[in-house]
Amino acid sequence: MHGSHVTGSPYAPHTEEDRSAMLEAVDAAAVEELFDIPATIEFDGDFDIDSRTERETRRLVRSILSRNDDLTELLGRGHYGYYVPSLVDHLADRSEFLTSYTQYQPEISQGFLQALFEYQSLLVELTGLGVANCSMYDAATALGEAATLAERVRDTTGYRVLVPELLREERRSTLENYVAGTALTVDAYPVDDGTADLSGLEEIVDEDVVMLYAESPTVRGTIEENLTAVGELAAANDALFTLGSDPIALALLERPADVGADVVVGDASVLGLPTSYGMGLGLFATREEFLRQVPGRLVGASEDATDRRAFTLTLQTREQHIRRERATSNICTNQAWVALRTAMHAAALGPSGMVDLAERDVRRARALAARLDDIVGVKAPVHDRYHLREFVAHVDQPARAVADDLVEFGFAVHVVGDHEIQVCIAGVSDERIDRFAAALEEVVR
Amino acid sequence: MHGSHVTGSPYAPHTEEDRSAMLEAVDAAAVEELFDIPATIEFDGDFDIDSRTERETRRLVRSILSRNDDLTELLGRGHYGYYVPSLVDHLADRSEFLTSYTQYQPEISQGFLQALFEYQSLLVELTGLGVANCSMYDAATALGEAATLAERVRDTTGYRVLVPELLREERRSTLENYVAGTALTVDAYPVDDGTADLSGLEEIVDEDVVMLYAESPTVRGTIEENLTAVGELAAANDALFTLGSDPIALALLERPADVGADVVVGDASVLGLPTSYGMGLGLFATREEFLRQVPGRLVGASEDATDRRAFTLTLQTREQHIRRERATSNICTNQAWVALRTAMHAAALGPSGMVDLAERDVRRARALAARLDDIVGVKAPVHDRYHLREFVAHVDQPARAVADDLVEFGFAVHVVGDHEIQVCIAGVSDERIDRFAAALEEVVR
Amino acid sequence: EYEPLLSEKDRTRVEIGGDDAPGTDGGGTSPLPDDLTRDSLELPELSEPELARHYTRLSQMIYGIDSGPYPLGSCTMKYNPKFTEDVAALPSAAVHPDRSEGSVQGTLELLARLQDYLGRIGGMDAVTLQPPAGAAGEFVGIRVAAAYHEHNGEGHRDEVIVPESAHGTNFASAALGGYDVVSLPSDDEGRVDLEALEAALSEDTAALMLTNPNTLGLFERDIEEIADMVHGVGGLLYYDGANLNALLGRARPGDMGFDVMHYNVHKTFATPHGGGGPGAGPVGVVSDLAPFLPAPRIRERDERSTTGEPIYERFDPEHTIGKVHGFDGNWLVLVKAFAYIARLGDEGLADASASAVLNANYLAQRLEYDVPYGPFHHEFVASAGEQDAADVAKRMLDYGVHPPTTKWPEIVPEALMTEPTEVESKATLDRLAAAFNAVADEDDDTLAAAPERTTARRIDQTSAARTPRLSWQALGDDS
Amino acid sequence: EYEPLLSEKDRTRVEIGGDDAPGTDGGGTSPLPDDLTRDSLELPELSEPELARHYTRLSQMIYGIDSGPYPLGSCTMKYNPKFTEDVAALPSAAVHPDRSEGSVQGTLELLARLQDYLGRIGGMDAVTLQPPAGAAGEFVGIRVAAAYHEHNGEGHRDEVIVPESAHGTNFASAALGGYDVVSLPSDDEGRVDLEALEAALSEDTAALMLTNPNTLGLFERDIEEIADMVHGVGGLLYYDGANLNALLGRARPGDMGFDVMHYNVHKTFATPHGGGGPGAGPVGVVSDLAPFLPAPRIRERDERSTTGEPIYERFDPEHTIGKVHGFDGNWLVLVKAFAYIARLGDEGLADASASAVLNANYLAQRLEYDVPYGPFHHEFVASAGEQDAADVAKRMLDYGVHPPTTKWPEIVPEALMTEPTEVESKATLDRLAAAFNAVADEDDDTLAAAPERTTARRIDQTSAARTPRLSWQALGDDS
Repeated sequence: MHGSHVTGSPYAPHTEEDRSAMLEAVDAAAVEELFDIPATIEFDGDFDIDSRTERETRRLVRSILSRNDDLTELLGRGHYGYYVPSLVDHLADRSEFLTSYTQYQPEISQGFLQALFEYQSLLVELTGLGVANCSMYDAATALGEAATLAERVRDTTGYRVLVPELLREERRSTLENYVAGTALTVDAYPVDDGTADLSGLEEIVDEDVVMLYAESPTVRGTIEENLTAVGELAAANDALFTLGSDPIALALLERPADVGADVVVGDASVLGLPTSYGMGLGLFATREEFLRQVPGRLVGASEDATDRRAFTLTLQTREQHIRRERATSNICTNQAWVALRTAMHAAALGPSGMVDLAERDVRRARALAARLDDIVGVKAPVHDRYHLREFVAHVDQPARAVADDLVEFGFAVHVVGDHEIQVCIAGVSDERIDRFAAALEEVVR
Repeated sequence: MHGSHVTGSPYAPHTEEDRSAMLEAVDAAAVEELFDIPATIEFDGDFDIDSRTERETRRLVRSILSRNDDLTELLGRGHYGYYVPSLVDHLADRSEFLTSYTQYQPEISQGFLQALFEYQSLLVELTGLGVANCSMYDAATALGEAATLAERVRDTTGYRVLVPELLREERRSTLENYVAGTALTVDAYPVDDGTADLSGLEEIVDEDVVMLYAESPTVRGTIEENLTAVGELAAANDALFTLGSDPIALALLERPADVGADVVVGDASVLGLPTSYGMGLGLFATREEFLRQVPGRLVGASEDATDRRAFTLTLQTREQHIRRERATSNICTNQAWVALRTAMHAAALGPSGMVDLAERDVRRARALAARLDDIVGVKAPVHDRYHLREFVAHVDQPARAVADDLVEFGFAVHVVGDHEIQVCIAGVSDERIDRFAAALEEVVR
Repeated sequence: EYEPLLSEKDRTRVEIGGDDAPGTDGGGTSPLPDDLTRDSLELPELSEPELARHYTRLSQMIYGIDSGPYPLGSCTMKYNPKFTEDVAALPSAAVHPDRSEGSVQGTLELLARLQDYLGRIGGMDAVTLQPPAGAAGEFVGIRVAAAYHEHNGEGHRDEVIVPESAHGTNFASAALGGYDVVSLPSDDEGRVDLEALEAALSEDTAALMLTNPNTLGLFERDIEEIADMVHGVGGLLYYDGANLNALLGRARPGDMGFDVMHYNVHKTFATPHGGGGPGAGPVGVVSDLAPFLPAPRIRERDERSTTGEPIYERFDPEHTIGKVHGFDGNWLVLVKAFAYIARLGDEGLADASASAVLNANYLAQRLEYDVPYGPFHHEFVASAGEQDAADVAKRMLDYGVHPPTTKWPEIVPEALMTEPTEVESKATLDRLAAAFNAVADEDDDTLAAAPERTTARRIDQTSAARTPRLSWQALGDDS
Repeated sequence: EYEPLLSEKDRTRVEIGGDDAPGTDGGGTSPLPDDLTRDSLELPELSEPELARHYTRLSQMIYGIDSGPYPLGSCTMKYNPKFTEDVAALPSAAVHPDRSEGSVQGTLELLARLQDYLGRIGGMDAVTLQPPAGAAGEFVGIRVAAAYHEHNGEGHRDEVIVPESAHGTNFASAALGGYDVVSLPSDDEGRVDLEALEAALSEDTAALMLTNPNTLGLFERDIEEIADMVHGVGGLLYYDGANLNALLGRARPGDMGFDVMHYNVHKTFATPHGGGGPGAGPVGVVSDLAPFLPAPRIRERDERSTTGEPIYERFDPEHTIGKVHGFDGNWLVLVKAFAYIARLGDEGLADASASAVLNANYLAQRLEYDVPYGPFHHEFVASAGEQDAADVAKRMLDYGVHPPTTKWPEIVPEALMTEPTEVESKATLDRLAAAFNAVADEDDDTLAAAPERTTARRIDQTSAARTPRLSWQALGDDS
């Protein structure tokens, strides 16, 4: 560049002239003088990272990511690729939303606070529970937080957390890390044909259980039919009943409050985010009685000095920046912007769109399963249950080989057993589903 | 949808309830009653256009446009594909800029007016002329407007508009349409080795000439070396000297005011727009003495009721909505948003970036020409002139066949003669240029 | 809050040529001889964060369609669907106009389909997409009419008739085309005065330009008779598409007897106005006029590709008037218009008009201001009566809404020309009506002092025009 | 202006199941039996234009980084380069985490490269990208330390030492990991008190968590001795990366003796804060700790593809602690961080730190408030003295700038913890200093009444907490 602008970081604006004036003001001949680092640990090497123009950088990332195959994903198991209306991108990307900090100065953050308040309200309607926080990281960490909540709020002592034996391994592992520093242990209860085995569960539940966890839909896509019974078992043993779900499922399935759920966790970003390599949004809602023990941030309504309604982060004394080691969680940075997107997507759908989406999922999954079941060498669904948006199919051939062959046809599916694949229709167009069915028929021929 | 929302246009918000209330208020049983159309001409057919979801529509457009080949374009001749910084997209797409109307209510349009004022100022600096309007459609229509301006402002009578014989055919045709309703005629003056043939020009200039037009760079990419002489010829015959150029060229080449230009036209969107199938931004600047005859909108500074500086559209009595058939132009909707983008791009580059870009263009074009000249069967550049960003190359083989073969290698070039191709390096990375040179060598082998 | 000009934040002078000019090749000098280059360039040199804040701040001082209602009569300020920006931003849309046909089949197909859509919507036989704006479309229509008459040995026709209440561009476009403009008064009901038309028509008539519904929102009920009269003297009937949003799916200009029309895609088809542009003004014509349309147009070839796909090609109409734009018009705008039409389809387009007409009628009924004439369609013109319409507009700004178009058409005293469009909800219309009515009750002093709550207060137009300051260079150092 | 809640604009109740529920298959009933579905769902049902206006209006009531300076100490509110949004929005970035390795080589390569970049920048031997935030990174560090000690038969270590001035998350993360937190006082110069450290260290010490420069902006000059002391008792040294922006290219935690660290990519590497998140908190460790990192990590395989490209694979570290996120963390944030680092490179990163430190020193020098301690690097803590720091912050809002972090660290009375970052120009720093100084001259009443010029005036925190109203359902009908 010819001008007086000093390059280096393209985002640091100093001109030579400014820099000189500033150095003079701080009485330094060079910026180096301002660093108070012992010579013995000064870094005199370099990172060997090239500086690039914006365009070169974009080209680099595009070039790297172009190595991802362009596949139609029939993948689910906790992460979904629903179509997100363009509105969401355009509005959520407004830099006031995207670049602002946590709302510690509510007077200049009313817009974000209101959006988060609306997000909390959405979850209150969906769950029927009185309190929802304004985000955790994802479903797995929200489950971990639920367990520590259970430990804090349960009246009697106890140490067992019961989870279904069919559970994403990653989710269980995260939960185990969350309870590693507590007295809690994680045990599995049996599953029968894809949903809770009630009698098996009954056998292992006792008063040492502090939390009982169930999911609907389950990791295998089935709708849990025994939620009320599970909830009653939990209540009978003074254990918290934590339900794992998501906003689309909750728009259609039994309302958690009606089945006795004490806590609802899950991934709320099924609305709001496209497929994002697992990036999510931890949904966390619970009964009002546990309010003071809730992890994460809460937005509340209040009044300003002119008595107008205004919003603010509230009950912050639960949080780490105030309560430190006695906080209800260590969470600070959360997923606020994803919560904004989820609220926007839900608003764009409206209640009719949300219910319609969930109902179409059920119908489309059912239709695909029936169609695959007609293929020789395929049985679908494996579980004789209702399914929300995905199901497991048996294939006579080795599932891994079937999945690999499907990649050649441009489709990705889960392998969930030696002869089991799992297929999800969420966000996949009817035309692609047709082509998938044809491809599978070809592959297993 | 289940809810009360009435679909139809997805962008019309009425609920059934609202619609009923509104119909009742206007005393109509149905919307149809409000239409006052004679039955004889009522349309009772349909357009046979399907309604689609947003996602389906996006898929449709993507599917159609996917039929465009993915080529590296070494194309120029008035439309360029410079890299536009991401900043421009993100800021210009803010809906306040994108969706607002012409600034007829300046009190709530200060932001756009200031941006256009800054655009005008950019052009004033680049041209050295006192007045720039805040946009015409494109270079060709701006040229047409220059001709009608010349007719209006010239002291004596006359009818001839002189343009170089080497000129984009489309530009000349547009000019001819603009003068079709006037007494003006368009004649060509000769060109010698890619730039104005001064002696040839001298021979045909007379006092019937009202406007003399030259371009730099020319359509063949050469830098016009005789601008001062052309300007003097125009002045000697009391003709307006109109120069065609663009902001990147103007950042480096002779300042129009210094060569006697009375008007500068061209495509300003070489900054601000990526390749857009010819969509442009008509640059129009002229001397202050012609201010009251300028076509198009002008933003001026003024004061508001509290004496603070404020901006407003001004001198509107020149325009069609006031002056009707005596307006200086029929233009109403212009290219304001593109002007905003151009101003943003120029600001992102800064003067050092603009000069640097132009200088690198000159060097990169020169280097490529030299490299092509080394290929057996290729001579480049054809013209023994300085070039800004593109040049004509002679190929021994038929140019059309060479160009077609280059498409197979992923490159698009112009065919400008039986054995001439034209090649432009604007916006093309060094690595692609390398590959192009190799491809051409392969093709002409 | 005041936002400084870029030039008030920084001005950096870059010297060019000679030893002072560093270059990227390390030579330290300009690549061109000094006599071909300028001496220096002086402009602001600012960092990306500084520019992001500058333009963010500027955007905050603009009222856009996402800010609230925008009921500018004849401007059809609709909501601009966000997704249309996404399709226009597709990398595959970024192609050069000089590409060979074979390598831009996608672009040609989209253009051909849009030509076809527009033809069906307007009842026209052939469409050009080249005109970059409505006025440019008018000019094309005028040029096509001229070429048509010329071709038929009727080059002597030198008059174009335009109703007094027409858009200013009609007059200016006809004049630019070299025609004498004959102004046509309205009748007592606000429509074309047939007797006056009879008087104006002659063998010199090249065309009559009309918009329908007209700028009062009134449908020209006598349109068939008008068409007969114009055609009777050998003239052509031109349709100004500014008000097409009133008729989608209910009536088509082609069926009314119009020979040529333009479409304002930035009005009817919801492409953003961009603070004044870009728009697009495609022109449709009946088959007799098709040979005169600008070149090139797009058509599907008879044969298909080896893979069975249609093939599109450019072609020059037989008696084309040539070009009216250096390339092929405002492509990115056309992509958005195509996407909008493909999204709505028959059902959505018809509903758009129905809702637009309902909204206008509902709003008119809610106003305390007198609304003469009627029944109207998508827009109406209220009268501010004793108040100054321009002042009314300024005062409405204080109520947080955008005012209507004012003082035009002049047939209504102190006109408030109002077009809410279909995108406004009943709640918004009620809020808008409340703003109108609040202003209607206010005194002249209050109106004259308005606006009070805007970024800038009332701006001195006289000073701006008397002492033009059109660039930061013109402001001088003390500004 | 007040923006209603969505629920105040509309509430629509949708009934589910039975005959009232139309379905897309025309059956007219829900696809599930009634006992598996809820009865109804009641939420706002609004059109796209209404929503666009709602969220546009909400956005206008937020101060973002493009609004002006944002000098929150320890939060590193940098400008977020726009282009990083574009790369994160690439369709090729939208892949599912359960894809087979072979089909997501692009994603794996980007992650592997970012692991490598971060390792070099921090002087660490191995990096995990899984933690979705800084606190999550701390928790991973604590869990890794625990696993390491356990593996070495030192599972009895049950204390983590944290300086009093540390971020609250340090305490909470250690506690979540099951550790007793030992709080460490500062010495008179604001740094770690070596004697107190000596006293705190024991065979029960699992780790000492430090940030360096510390929250006062002071470099812990004795860091080598501190490292020796901690290592001497068998403890590990943890680096809180919140203040890494002070050191880029000048010093590396790994070279100072730290064993494990987290990076706040939403601070140091300019990814947007998003109103509270998402961020990402990658963790780097020295080689001894690498076997304990979360699973999976990414590595390049020895062999290359048939076309000569590197091949990447996932692998589980030998003694992995398992997962701390359901998938692989905040991918989209990681893409932006990668793009930022690749854009700046060595030169840009070093300049970012240099400019950040220069800016902090310049701003501190301009303030009338007392700035104790020093010399500081990227941030400083001024004291509001007799004024209430929280009130100072509220009043600064009236000057159109964002205030600093207040009342923390407590070592400085009425702390104003200020970090301007490198993105602010001298002109902006001068404006910010002017705001500080104007407030410094104002009386307590003025401060207590502030803010006056903001969207909302001072908000009653007590009322919010005493009567929690956390949803529109809780507001009741009269709100």
